[in-house]
Amino acid sequence: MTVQEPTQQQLNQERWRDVPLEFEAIVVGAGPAGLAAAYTLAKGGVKTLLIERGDFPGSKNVMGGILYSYPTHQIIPDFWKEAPLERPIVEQRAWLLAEESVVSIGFKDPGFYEEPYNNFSVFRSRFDRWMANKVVEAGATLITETVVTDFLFDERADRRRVAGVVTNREQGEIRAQVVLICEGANSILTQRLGLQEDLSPGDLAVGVKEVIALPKGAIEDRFNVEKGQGATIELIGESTQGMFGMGWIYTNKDTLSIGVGVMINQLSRSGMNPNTVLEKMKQHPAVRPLLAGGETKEYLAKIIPEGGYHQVPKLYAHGVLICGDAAMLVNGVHREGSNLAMTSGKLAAETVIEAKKKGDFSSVTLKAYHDRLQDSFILKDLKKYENASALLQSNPHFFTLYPKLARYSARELFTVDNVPKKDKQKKIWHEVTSRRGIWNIAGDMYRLWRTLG
Amino acid sequence: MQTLEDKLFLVRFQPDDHSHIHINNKELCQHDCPDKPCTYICPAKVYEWNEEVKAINVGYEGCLECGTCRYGCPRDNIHWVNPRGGFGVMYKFG
Amino acid sequence: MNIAVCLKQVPDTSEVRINPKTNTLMREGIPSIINPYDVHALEEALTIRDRLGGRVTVLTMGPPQATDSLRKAISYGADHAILLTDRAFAGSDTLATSYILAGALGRLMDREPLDLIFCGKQAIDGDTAQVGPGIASRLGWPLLTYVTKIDGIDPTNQVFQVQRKIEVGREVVRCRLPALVTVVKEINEIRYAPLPDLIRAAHYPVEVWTNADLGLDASQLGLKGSPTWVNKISTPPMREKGEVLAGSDVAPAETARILADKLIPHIVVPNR
Amino acid sequence: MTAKKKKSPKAPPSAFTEKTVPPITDNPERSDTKAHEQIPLESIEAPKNLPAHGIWVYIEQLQGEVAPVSWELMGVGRQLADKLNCPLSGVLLGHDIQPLTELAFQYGADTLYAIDDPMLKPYTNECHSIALVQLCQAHHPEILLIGATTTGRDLSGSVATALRTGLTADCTQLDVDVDNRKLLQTRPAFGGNILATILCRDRWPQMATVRPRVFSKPEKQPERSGAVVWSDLGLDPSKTVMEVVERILDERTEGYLDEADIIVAGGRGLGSKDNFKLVEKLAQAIGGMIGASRPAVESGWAPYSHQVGQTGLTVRPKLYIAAGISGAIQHLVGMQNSDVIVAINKDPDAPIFRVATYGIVGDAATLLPAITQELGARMHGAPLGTERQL
Repeated sequence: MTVQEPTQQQLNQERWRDVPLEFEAIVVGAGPAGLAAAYTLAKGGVKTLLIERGDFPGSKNVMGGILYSYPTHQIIPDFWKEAPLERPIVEQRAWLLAEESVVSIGFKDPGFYEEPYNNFSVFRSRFDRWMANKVVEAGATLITETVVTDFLFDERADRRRVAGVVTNREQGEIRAQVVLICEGANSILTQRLGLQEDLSPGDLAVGVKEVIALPKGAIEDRFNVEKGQGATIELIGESTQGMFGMGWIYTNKDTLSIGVGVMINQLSRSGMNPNTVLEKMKQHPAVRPLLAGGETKEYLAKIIPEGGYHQVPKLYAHGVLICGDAAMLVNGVHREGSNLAMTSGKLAAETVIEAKKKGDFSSVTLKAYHDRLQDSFILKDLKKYENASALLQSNPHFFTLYPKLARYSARELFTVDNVPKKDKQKKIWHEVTSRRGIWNIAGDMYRLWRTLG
Repeated sequence: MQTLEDKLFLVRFQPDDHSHIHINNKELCQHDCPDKPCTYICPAKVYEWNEEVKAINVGYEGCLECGTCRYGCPRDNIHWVNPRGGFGVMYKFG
Repeated sequence: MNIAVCLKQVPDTSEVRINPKTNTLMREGIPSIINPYDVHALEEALTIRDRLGGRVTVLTMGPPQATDSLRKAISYGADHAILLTDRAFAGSDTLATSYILAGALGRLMDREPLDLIFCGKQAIDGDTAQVGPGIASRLGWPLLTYVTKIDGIDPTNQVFQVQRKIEVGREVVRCRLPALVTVVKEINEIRYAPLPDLIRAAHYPVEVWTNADLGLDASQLGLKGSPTWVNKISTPPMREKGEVLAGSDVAPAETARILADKLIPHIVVPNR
Repeated sequence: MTAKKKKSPKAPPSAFTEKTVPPITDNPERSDTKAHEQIPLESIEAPKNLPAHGIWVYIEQLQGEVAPVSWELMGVGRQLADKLNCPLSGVLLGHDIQPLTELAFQYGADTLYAIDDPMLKPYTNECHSIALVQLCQAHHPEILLIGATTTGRDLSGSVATALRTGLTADCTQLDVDVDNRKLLQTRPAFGGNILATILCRDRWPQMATVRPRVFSKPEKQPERSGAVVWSDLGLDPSKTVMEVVERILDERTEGYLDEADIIVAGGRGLGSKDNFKLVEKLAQAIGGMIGASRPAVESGWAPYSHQVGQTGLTVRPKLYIAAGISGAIQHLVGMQNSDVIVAINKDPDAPIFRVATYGIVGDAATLLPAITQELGARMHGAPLGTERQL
């Protein structure tokens, strides 16, 4: 070459002259928690960087498929007017599956088809992409395809403060006053900070899901809903092959989301693949007709933190806050997760906004996040069900015997065979108590009531 | 019944040219792990026991990035990190 | 060296699959990406800039959503990005597209001289490989297609040398600057951009040009300016269900004979 | 950002060499001329309103060898010409091309338009596009067919733009609508998943490029002959801006896997590196290239540049032979669009059989030598309708 070459560094310096490499807040992960946090921060005037590892926000995100209206509305008012949603849910059913039968209870209210709605079926990939645009419009900086691998620390004499993040790219260090970890259930960074102890396979469930295409009309006919309305079914019992867990079927516009989640430790013992569990559920006589003729569009998997209240990590430290699945904020009993994630993101952001006012991002100030969670439904609910997981895990008959008994009882009651109803009740009672002693049942019910009631 | 292969065919992957999953100690798999749960608990069956070489084959290209293996390996023998930014699974629906 | 790179935002056709069960086209959620060959064109332009200085400007013609691809190009390290968008451009075939891009490049050259224009060898959605040659023809620039390597550039004497792929191997060509180059994937490996370029891209204000800025002849734009049009769309015949050939490794010679009967019609000597 | 992920294996480093480029040799005055002032294509008026007539086939030649696709086009051109009741002509550009002229007639041309000029000796886009544009302007062909080789694609884009006419690339079917004399050009689109039939309106010539081996080569008719219409190029050699320095011919096995016509691929089912050599032997015997599944590459049986699949290359050959490959999804997505797939595997339930045109359940290591022998003998024993060109 005959010309004077400017060094690449000089060229880069020139190009990067106005690029900010320091932010007030960094949010790691553009899932429900991170998006809610970044949105609230940006709206609150905090200079925010949101870092997502996928190609676009949503590309790595998986959930069963229900978005709760109220907490979302709290963050983005009237979101339903423009967000990509599937169907507003007007009916929720619970199915207790035994081998070939189903005992069903449900609640349907057309009032849920009106603003402000109760909940919607959604696809995370589409919803999160939309919400990320909102976050950017609100003023946050979003970068994708970048993995946060570590933290920057400020070491002072008396304390160690998180002072930014390290990414897997060249020149990949960015500084910030505070980092919000919204990395999801694979809580690698949370563990790196020592805030979460190593989790056991009894604290986590693996969920697998399929998206199955069906014509709109077929969905409405099969689920007995009006045009545009949606229904959900939660399935317990045989749906998980007797393991601790739950299945679900949600109606989308022209697809169904069908999935099943089981505890990893139980799955390990069963020797089964999660897809096998799902396939068996799909073959159940009560489920199969709902899916008939459908075409699978996608297969997904995610782990669900089921550790509950006891496994919630330390939620804050100097310069850092943990939200959403990374903080184990999942209500396993009510199948709620994304709403806890969003609300925790919002509360974390509000804490940061206050900390910014004070100019103090130490754990003393950030502890307010923990207090907010404690005062909110999030930790109250988790506390309420703190023993549910342990109870259900240590009593497998909730998933094996009771569905069978329910089936037996219902079958007896509904079979018209000229046996007097009183005799039937006696027969049922006899069968039930012979399978599990009366005192055991009473004990189960009492504990269940204490735990869930 | 729909096979897992059929389903994985529907998923969009952008695999990196190197694996984000590593088995720490092959000896452990061979000698101290009779059940090898990774070979069945993984929703994408990324892990496969290779009897010829007495080691687990890791088909990282089909990893759904759920993390079940991280917690399900009884010997804590799987080193799993997030794939490089922009690589790995890309869900269409989510 | 000032370099322009023409990009196209395309659906990722590698994600289009035929569902093996239903034999239907799966198009859901197919993302838009930068045409993969164009990313290599960009990479080559960036490499030259990093070595010789200058600016890399990326251009694309497309709907406003194509801004995503331009921003992505910025995140790789491009200096400047221009979106060519106008309702009048919609429906352009390769002839009209090369007219618009050449017009835009001409306008860019009013602002800064260009030494090289890079394009991918073809776009994966259309596979026509016509727009690059078309632009060169319209600008009256020399054209080098299927370039696999840039051997060297002499900016002082305005000469450069490349290797290009031809049917029987490759050829080494020396050419005057300015010139238009289309590249194949083998030419380079795409960089994993440094973080500051990603942050820069996040807020980068893409420049938008409409036909009001370009002042092109309306009769040569869009459907009006496109001599080719699609008369009919059909689906190719489905792959026939496989045939399991009789015989096995018990009688290898016999199996080989049966297979050879089937295959001989398909085996041809390479066409040069 | 998909592009960066599907990167080509073992690509050379991006940076070009430091060596100074020598000046273009035979042309000392060139340094103060601007390239874009040199090429007169832009000044050419498209022959819009002139009566266009006849079908032309561009006869691509390199060092006296004609690309077989040119004769294939002569075959389909004949059919179209008969339908339209018009002459079929060849176009031949080059230097010392006289010996090739009679071949054009023997393969079906009624007329041959030719330019013989030293400046056309090595193909350059610059001179050949000017030459072809000049001929089109002088004689107004109605249809111009060009082989979709790298050269044909390089040339056709320049010529079509200069003539302001439409061009359809990579056609797989050609027909004509006799009533309005339109060329019906059918080509795959959207990654080969649909077929589009494209027409060109109000511009001539109607230009199409056609992939090699889509049409069969016509029988040579030694008795046929016709008239050659010679023209002059009339270009000033001092005004060219491009020069071919060197042409390096490749061995076929060192080509581009993703553009190979025949691929023989091996997988872990072969059992050993020695058995993988059987794949190489078959590839050699039938003029194919070697492919490999990821496990085979990881076992060190084949280099990464031969890996087919999600983490390797996506290929689309005419024939793909998968030996000892079970067909994990990562592999299938890389080769499922091959025209003909042969699968050889011990496991009758292997997923590879789902995409296979022909499946053989058996041990690849046992079967490959027999197949190599059989195919090798048949291919080299009898001509296959195409001469070997190299």
